[in-house]
Amino acid sequence: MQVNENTNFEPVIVAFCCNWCSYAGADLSGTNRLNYPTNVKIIRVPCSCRVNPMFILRAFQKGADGVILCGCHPGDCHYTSGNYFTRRRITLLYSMLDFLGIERDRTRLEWVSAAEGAKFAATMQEFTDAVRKLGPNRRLEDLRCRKQ
Amino acid sequence: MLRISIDRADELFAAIAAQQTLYLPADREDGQAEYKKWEEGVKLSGRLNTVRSAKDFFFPQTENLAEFKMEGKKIEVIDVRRESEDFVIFGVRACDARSFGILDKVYLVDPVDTFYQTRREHGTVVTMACTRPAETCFCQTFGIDPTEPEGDVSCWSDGSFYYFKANTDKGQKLLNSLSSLLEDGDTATLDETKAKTKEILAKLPLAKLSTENFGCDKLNEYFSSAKWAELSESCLGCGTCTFVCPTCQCYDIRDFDTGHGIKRFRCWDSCMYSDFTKMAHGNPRLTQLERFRQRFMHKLVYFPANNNGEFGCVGCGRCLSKCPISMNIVKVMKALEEK
Amino acid sequence: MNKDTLIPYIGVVTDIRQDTPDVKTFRVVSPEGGKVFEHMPGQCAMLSIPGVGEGMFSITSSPTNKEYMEFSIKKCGCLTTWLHAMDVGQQITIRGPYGNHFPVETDLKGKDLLFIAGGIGLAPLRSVINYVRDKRENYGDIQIVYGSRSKDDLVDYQEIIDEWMKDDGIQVNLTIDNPQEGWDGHVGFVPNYVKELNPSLSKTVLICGPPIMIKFTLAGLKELGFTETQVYTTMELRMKCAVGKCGRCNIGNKYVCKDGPVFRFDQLGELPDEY
Amino acid sequence: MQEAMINKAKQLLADGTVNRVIGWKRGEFVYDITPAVFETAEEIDADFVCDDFTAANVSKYLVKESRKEGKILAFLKPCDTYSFNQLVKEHRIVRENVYVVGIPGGPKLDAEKIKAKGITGILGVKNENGTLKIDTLYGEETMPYYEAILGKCETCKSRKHVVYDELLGEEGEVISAEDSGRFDMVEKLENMTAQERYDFWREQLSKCIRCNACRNVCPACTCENCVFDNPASGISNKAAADSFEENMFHIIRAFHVAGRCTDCGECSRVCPQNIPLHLLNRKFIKDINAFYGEYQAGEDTTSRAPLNNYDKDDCEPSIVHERGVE
Repeated sequence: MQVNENTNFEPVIVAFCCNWCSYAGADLSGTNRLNYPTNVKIIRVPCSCRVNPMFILRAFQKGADGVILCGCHPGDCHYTSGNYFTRRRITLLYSMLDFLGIERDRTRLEWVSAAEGAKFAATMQEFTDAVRKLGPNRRLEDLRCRKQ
Repeated sequence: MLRISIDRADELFAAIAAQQTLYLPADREDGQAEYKKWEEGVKLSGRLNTVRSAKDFFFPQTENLAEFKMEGKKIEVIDVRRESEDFVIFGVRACDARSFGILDKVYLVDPVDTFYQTRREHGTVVTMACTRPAETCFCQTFGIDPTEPEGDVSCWSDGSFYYFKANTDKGQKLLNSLSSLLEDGDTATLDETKAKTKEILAKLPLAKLSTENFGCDKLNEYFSSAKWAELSESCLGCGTCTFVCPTCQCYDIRDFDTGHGIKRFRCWDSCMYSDFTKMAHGNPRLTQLERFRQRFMHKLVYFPANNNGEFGCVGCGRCLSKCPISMNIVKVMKALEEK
Repeated sequence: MNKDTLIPYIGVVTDIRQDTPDVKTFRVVSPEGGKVFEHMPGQCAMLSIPGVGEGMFSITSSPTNKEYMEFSIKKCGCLTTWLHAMDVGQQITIRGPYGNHFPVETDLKGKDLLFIAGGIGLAPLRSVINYVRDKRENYGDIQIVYGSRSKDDLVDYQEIIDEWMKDDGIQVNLTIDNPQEGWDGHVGFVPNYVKELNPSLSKTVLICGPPIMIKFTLAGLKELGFTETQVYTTMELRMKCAVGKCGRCNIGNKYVCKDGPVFRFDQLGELPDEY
Repeated sequence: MQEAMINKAKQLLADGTVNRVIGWKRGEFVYDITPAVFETAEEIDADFVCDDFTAANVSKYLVKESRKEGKILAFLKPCDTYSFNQLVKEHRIVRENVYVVGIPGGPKLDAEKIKAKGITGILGVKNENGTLKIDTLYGEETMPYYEAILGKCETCKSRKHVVYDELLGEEGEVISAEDSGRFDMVEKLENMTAQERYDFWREQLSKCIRCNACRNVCPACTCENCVFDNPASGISNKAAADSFEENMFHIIRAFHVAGRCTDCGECSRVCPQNIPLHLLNRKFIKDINAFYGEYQAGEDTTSRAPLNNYDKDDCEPSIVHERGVE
């Protein structure tokens, strides 16, 4: 595991959120005035299944230190079965990233429903803390994109 | 001739590396050799040649050309070129040494490619004569004598000594700086080694391969040859031959958006790739046949037409051993010659 | 280190003219004013928007114009779409001039000239036409045959009517592919029109347009008795470096960017048929 | 075997069953064979070869060849039949236009492995009771046969043909993972620390010259326009300008063939830099077997591929965090 290089390090977190559950969950945490870290940049996708493995890699390339994918709970997909496919796909991708020696705590998948504003905020807090501990993404980084 | 005992090779390399960066072929775990930066512990490979050619040092696979900052309607161009540092490449084979001359004919003619030029000016090439040519070698076809390699400094080995001869000012300068290590010695055993190598060279399976049926006057005959269809039939359209080739020099220029600016870089490209000549309105080389033909016509006909009959191949044999389907310039030459 | 040819200059777009529904003409000057570089008629420049792409375009303004350069560009791919979307004041990068040019000071001097263009093919010829108009005394009769799909697709129509048609000793023949309301000129394809016009064999021909038009026009000219040594054209292939090194625009032993883009048809005939 | 194949090919050509034969063509040396299509008995007599070096998998060529006029005869080794079947399943090969003759498989030899031993100037190679007698420019050399076999043959998964119209020689058996040991290296890596794994892959993938040989030879990679060649994809690249791009290309390539890769091993065979690319594919296969049940791509033409399928009780991605070594 990598040692934190900079004590003031603030990670960049990209959260892919499905439009129907997790994005609404994020909204709810906002309307409930729950705080979650400003490190999190949300990208709204129609379904968690829309997330191509390439999206996750590209997020890392362009400077993300951690990537989290949020979708409807299994069985609750707006499109019936999208998140079941997501689950297989992302399991395999995360396993491959782990195989290549990328820190496993940089990636995460969480099911967040539209009613779970509190869970969303807590998950983001937890994930951001975990990535902050890991330090900046160095193993899956594109050096050209690093700001001098 | 100036020489040094092979046992003292590390001293020699350390002395060169103390002045400038030294690169030499070193063995990799998988049984192949590649150029590595010399540091304590790196041993000169005993293999005939590296998988990647030495062209990387002058024409790297990717390099930044310029950077751009974009703000509103304004563009700022940042010239990122730097003068190259001095470096030495040790142990370049005769074929690769000749390939630099071929690359020069592309990159140093007007308008000069300054990226290439600065590396060429600052690089000193120390060649190493071959003693164990392989079955895939055919440098003799292109008039190269692997026992008398070109380069700034020529180097020979007889198994116990390295012998040196400077061919250029740059090479002489390098040898002068090493004078405390080098001693004068007779070349009797070296001459023996050379003679033995020459015997093997005469016996090489491709020793008889000749270029007499190739060159500028063959353009129309070979271009429209019916053989291309058969030859290119199983070509995968990959770039292996191009990228291991010491003389392939085509490149692509691309932009990369870093999120805070644009980096314009160039990288190796291959005429074997389907998008090489693709334009918005079509592609003049539609199938693999045309792309395959282009690569070999360029080396055997077009390049000589522009360069006083010099061919765009040095017979290093890399494509012979590396092509996934074992289709290569030797098979092409032999097929085209068949009536 | 000397300036490398691959590193571009900055150009500022000072005027954008919508010529046809898909062709715009861009006026480019250097940020300090004036032309970025000098050129000869038929030569090209590499224009680029960093991050979008770089492409070779022929310079459509005449070298005799000392204030600016112009480029007539048809919306076709990624880069050209971006160029069409930009506003006046936008900076672009530009490098050049590249390639050879029409032999206006040598072989064409003193000759009667026949220009044949189709569609956006007028772009490279416009540079020559205006050059020749400005040095009128050096050349003989001038005839321009220009055709397009419709009246709206005639590039530089205003300039043709306002300037070229009013010049003495210049004969302009326009044609469009299909009849159209408000058009009382000739209707028909360029190759047939050229044959109908039956130009005198003394003329030297400069031709540019879609490959299919060039092919049939050339055949027609040969029927009329023209020889290949009398006909010049200008070509285009994919380019990256524009200096004969990247290997893309290679036809036989020639590079279109360096040895071309202007070729005489007898020279083209010696090259393999791969363009 | 070569003779039986030549006779079979000539017979099928003569009786009109097929009008072409895809096989391997003799080269300049003993080892440099080229996949080729033969149209006449004369061509077959002159150049057809099937020996210890004919390792190339010809299945992918059948994507194009099976769309041409007439039927083609293909000689397929057991491993090739898996690729063939998978392509039939994906509707890439027109099955009716191919006459498949199953032939015994390897182990095949790897000339690179002989050269890596320092044996160069190879003029001839003969197998005598498990010892290779190699005639070279520098005299005769010997080495054990098993040390020169191709990486993909060392961990052979099956000697059984999953599809054929006719069989030459005897049918073999599927070899279990335990017996073939094909996941051993993957397991070894899994048991390393993350840092060790990272270092291992960095060393391997940094050798990549992006020649695309692995992609172009892969029978599972049959996209008309690869995402890495498509300028509109935003990630098209010709050369890895950064280590990230090296990783990305190989991750995405392996991912794209996950569940469809039959583990034919061609990617590693053709890699000019000897990168063990098959390990990436095998990692996916091993994970799929562990998470979603045993699955062998190409074994049949009807089952759903694991990534086109799901189960309501599938494991969560967090399983990655719970297993193995960090």
